[in-house]
Amino acid sequence: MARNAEDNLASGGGFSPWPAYLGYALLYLLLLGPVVGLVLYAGSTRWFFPDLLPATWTFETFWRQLSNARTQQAIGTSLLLGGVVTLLALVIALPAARTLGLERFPGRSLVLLLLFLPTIVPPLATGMGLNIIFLRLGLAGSLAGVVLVHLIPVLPYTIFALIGVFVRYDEGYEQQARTLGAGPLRILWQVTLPLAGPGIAVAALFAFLVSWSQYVLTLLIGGGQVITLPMLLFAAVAGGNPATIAALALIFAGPPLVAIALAARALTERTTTVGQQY
Amino acid sequence: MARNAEDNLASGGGFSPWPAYLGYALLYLLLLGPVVGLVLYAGSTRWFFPDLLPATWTFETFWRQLSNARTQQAIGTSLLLGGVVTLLALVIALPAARTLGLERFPGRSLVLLLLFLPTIVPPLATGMGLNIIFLRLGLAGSLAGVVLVHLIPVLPYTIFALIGVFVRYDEGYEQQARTLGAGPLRILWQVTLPLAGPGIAVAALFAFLVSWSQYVLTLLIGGGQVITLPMLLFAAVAGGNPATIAALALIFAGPPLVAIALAARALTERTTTVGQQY
Amino acid sequence: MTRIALEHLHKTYPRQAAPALERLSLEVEAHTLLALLGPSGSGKSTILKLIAGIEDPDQGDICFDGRSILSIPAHRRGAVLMFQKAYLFPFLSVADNIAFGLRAKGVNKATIQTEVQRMLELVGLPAMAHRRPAQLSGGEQQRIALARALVVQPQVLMLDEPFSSLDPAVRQNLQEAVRRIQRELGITTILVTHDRSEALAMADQVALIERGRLVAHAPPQRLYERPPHRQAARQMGIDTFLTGRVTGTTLQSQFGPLTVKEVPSHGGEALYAIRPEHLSLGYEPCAHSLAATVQSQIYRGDHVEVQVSLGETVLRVRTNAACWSNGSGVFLHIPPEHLFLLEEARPEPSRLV
Amino acid sequence: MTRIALEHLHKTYPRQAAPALERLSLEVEAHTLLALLGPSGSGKSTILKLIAGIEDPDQGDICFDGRSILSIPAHRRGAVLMFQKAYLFPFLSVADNIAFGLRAKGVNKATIQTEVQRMLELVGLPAMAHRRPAQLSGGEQQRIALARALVVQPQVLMLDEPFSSLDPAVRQNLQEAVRRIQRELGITTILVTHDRSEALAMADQVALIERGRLVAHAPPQRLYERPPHRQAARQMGIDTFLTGRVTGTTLQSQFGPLTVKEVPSHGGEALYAIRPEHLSLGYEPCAHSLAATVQSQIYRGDHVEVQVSLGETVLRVRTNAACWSNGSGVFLHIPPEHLFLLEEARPEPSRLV
Repeated sequence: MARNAEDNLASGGGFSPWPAYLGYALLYLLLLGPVVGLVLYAGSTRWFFPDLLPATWTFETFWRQLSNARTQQAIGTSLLLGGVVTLLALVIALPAARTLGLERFPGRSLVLLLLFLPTIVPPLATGMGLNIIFLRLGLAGSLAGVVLVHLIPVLPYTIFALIGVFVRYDEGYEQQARTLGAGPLRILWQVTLPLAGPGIAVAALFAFLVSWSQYVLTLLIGGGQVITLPMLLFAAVAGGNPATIAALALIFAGPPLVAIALAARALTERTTTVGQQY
Repeated sequence: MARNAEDNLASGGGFSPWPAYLGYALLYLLLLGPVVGLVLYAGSTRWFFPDLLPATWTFETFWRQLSNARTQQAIGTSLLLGGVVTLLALVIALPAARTLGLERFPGRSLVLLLLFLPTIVPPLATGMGLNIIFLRLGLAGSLAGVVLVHLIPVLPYTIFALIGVFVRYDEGYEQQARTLGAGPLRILWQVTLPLAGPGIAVAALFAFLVSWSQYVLTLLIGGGQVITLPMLLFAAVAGGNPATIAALALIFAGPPLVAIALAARALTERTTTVGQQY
Repeated sequence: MTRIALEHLHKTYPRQAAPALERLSLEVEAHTLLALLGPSGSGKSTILKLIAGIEDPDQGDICFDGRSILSIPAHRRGAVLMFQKAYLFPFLSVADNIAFGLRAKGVNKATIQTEVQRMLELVGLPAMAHRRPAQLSGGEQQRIALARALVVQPQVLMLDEPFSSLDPAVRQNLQEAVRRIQRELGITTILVTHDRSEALAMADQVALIERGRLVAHAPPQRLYERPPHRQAARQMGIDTFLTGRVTGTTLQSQFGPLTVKEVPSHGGEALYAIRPEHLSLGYEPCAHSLAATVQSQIYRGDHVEVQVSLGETVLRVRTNAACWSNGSGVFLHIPPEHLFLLEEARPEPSRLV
Repeated sequence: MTRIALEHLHKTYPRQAAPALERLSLEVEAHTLLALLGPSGSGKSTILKLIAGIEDPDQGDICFDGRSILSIPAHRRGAVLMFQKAYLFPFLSVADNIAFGLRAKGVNKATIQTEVQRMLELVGLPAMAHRRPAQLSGGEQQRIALARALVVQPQVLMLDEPFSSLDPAVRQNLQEAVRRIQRELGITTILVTHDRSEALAMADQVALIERGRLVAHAPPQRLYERPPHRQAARQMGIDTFLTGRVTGTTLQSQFGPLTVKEVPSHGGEALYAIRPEHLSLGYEPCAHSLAATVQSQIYRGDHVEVQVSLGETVLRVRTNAACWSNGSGVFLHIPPEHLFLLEEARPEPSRLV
């Protein structure tokens, strides 16, 4: 019996995964508990202590929020912003990640770490400085300006997700396609992108999520002209009506859930085993 | 000539990395430009238009900030917080990442994506809900509570960085060590951890950076009892004295730079080629 | 040193339909080298993993010198497994790699140093102590891995295709080194390989494994010259089989009547085989020949392999010169003294209940 | 179809001190199969990459039928390279993998379908069209990769160790398939291998490559039986070399006087070699024998390799039976008719200026 315990330890290289699972489950509970509370709150008209669940139910607040023109416009802006940022981030990140993943050059690790510098410079400091520059460039208060500023926190995570693919990427597939008569564009669309598919799905998910929940930079550069969902949410929090907060939080959580579902589908339907680390 | 262009395209699988480099360089300029401006501002006593650089220099504001007891205490709290969060995150993330990296089970991709759910639930919503729970548990306003709440945004990135290692990890090294007579603990310390070294360095860096720049959750759970550097920075921004802001921003940027340098060193001094993706 | 006995070992991996090992029993005498020969996926490596303790059998027992070792954890069995990949720890120097097992045992520093140097000399790389594994060639890495395995003075040494990723010249060189050292130290050794010539050259005993079962077990020369049955004969490179009834010394084979020397003890169908190097070709018929057609010839340096067809069947004949033209009619000489009897195909062992 | 000429090819990879290829010139006749034989890292694969257009030479030229192809981009050269790894696209079915090259050419759908089916039949896997690559065995994957390469009717087919990761039985099977198809279609083919027996069995011509240079180039049988110089002889498995002055028909070798049949045309030191299978051992001296000591014997099935020492030198002798005891004194017979003259070691070609 002592030996079995030892074996389990050793087969996990000294780790047992169970404490980690428990810890993670606890975190989830802490995290989702309040959200569930909010949802219940949003749907309740009467909920008195010590009832476990609200006495009467309604989705009125939720529907009211959703049919509000201001909310609809914010949803549209947020989606457009997230979409454009995701696309741009992929276009910039793919070649960078390919180079960093495939090639070993001196100083490569340092470049990788510097990629993360943007995430540590306090956004307020950056934002204020950028605001001045963007004002001069006529980008302040415009969607284009917000897109650019979103790229700062988005790019590092996108590149990082894609490097994972290209570190294990085998250029032999492209060479094989070439000698079979495929030109550069055909190779890009029919070999490289399908092979990197799962990684691209994850990178796109990251880009969208980071952009979607951005608040400070949007506010600073958008200057009140670009209204996104997180800004409505913050306003509601300041307003203090729990039902409104809950309804907006629910709306806010929708698109990320859809994005996660899409990414999960892209990951599981692929039969590729190349560069598949996710 | 046409052929050379075609070749360059194809050898990058249809990408040329240069636009990406240019784009990234531009972003860096946008990002660091204001910071450099702030530094110059912090050090200048007299700086008039149209001089390119300040006329006279001083580090007085900077030293005043650094010798301020309140600043020193905030630095201490931030460092302690970052250190504890990093350590805890590694202990939780290592076994989880190992399982997710080495084993293929149904629903694995979904689990991976759900790991990122915590990053998308708006921190304000979470924070408020947690605040209530933590108050009941006596964790609100305590460093322990802040550590726990920091783990929510920290863990996904830590696990993600480590999965990259374990996806390419070869358990053969551990099996080899076992048949050579090494027990589970010896394998953990002398085989697994050294092999995963570079990945652990990157994961630790992530954990520290995310915790270090955390503001909203610290404020909500710390309830004004736990004062970290970002909170001083925000207060200074609200105060509006550019020299103070600049000085604090400089202090704030110091430890992340040291962390990046340490991680870069851990990456380059290792001669291991195993699981080395960074 | 140690006698190994495998008793009715049964092992099925999770999510696999077919068992990797099926009630396999096998003994390895102390001080000898046993080669496990078989195609990839036949269960050879599983046997090593079970002995090493990296995997546990579903049923059956493993004994060293008559005592079961199944309850001993892997790192205390004194059974060292060396893989196809050298698995040198990349963050340790060559000397520290070799010392790894001794440190785990708690051997003192001075002893470690002398032992490491002794092993480096044994494997022929005395000046490599301070190199990093990445600075070594593939063959050198395998030598260091061998030194690291030997330095702990294992009861049992197991080698899982340790040469198959090496260039032919390096491979032969290392085969000879392993064989010399194994004989010198007398360690009971099991070598897994899918290369017949490697098994024949290195082993005291060869065990043929197919689909998780032991097919034959004999010394190399006996196995090569007189494989007991069709499966073993195929693995030894024979593809000429003759069946039919024997009357007197005449075999009524599927290709026609042939003279045999060995006569079966019982009546009924008999199964004969002959090695390709004992067949020969000629333009004239002789006492023991069959008409055939030359299909193709493959030059292999020290011999030429001629493929001839007898009706539907294609046979390989080993000759010295490629002086035949494809499509021409020839006579295949089958010398009676080289036709040997095989056991009838054994009935399949019944599945485990 | 296509005659290939490599002219003074020179290639050094970035961050490498030694050149991968050093002014290498070589011709491949149309419709023939040339094997490039040499140790790993000798530059064999670089030659294929240069022809395919995956790499560009630093200097030199490559011509198909007399016309330089260096200015043609890789995907328009009609030179298909098949790697050791099958590189089947995992996201495509077997049929779509085979169709890949035809689609790139813009061939119409109906033609693609019939061509794919024809190729599947040619490589012996007619029912696999709808499988995924992951569902195939290693040998099947290589067959599909071959079909994918052949379906575009390449001018030149290049094979970069396509069999080396396969089991011996599968390997031989696939070697024969490739050889048969190559002869049928008459495609000019270059095969890279480090396996001597594979090169001898498959090639019309064998080119020996060492450290980026062409060492010898001849038909297999000529190369095996009469390698021109020491380097080539070593690669053909010879390790018995005799040097000395020849007076009349007597060679004053380093081991003692020996009779020779071939006599050098000039005076001075002559270099002789003999294949291991032409040496023999006996307990009695004869006219052409030297005293030696048996070191060890390796059983290899169809022969026994005996290592004997003459002073410091160890030689391999191929015999039929292992009837020698280690350490015993024997006589090594060196038949004069099998001792052949080698060219003196050629002076190193001068480095490129």
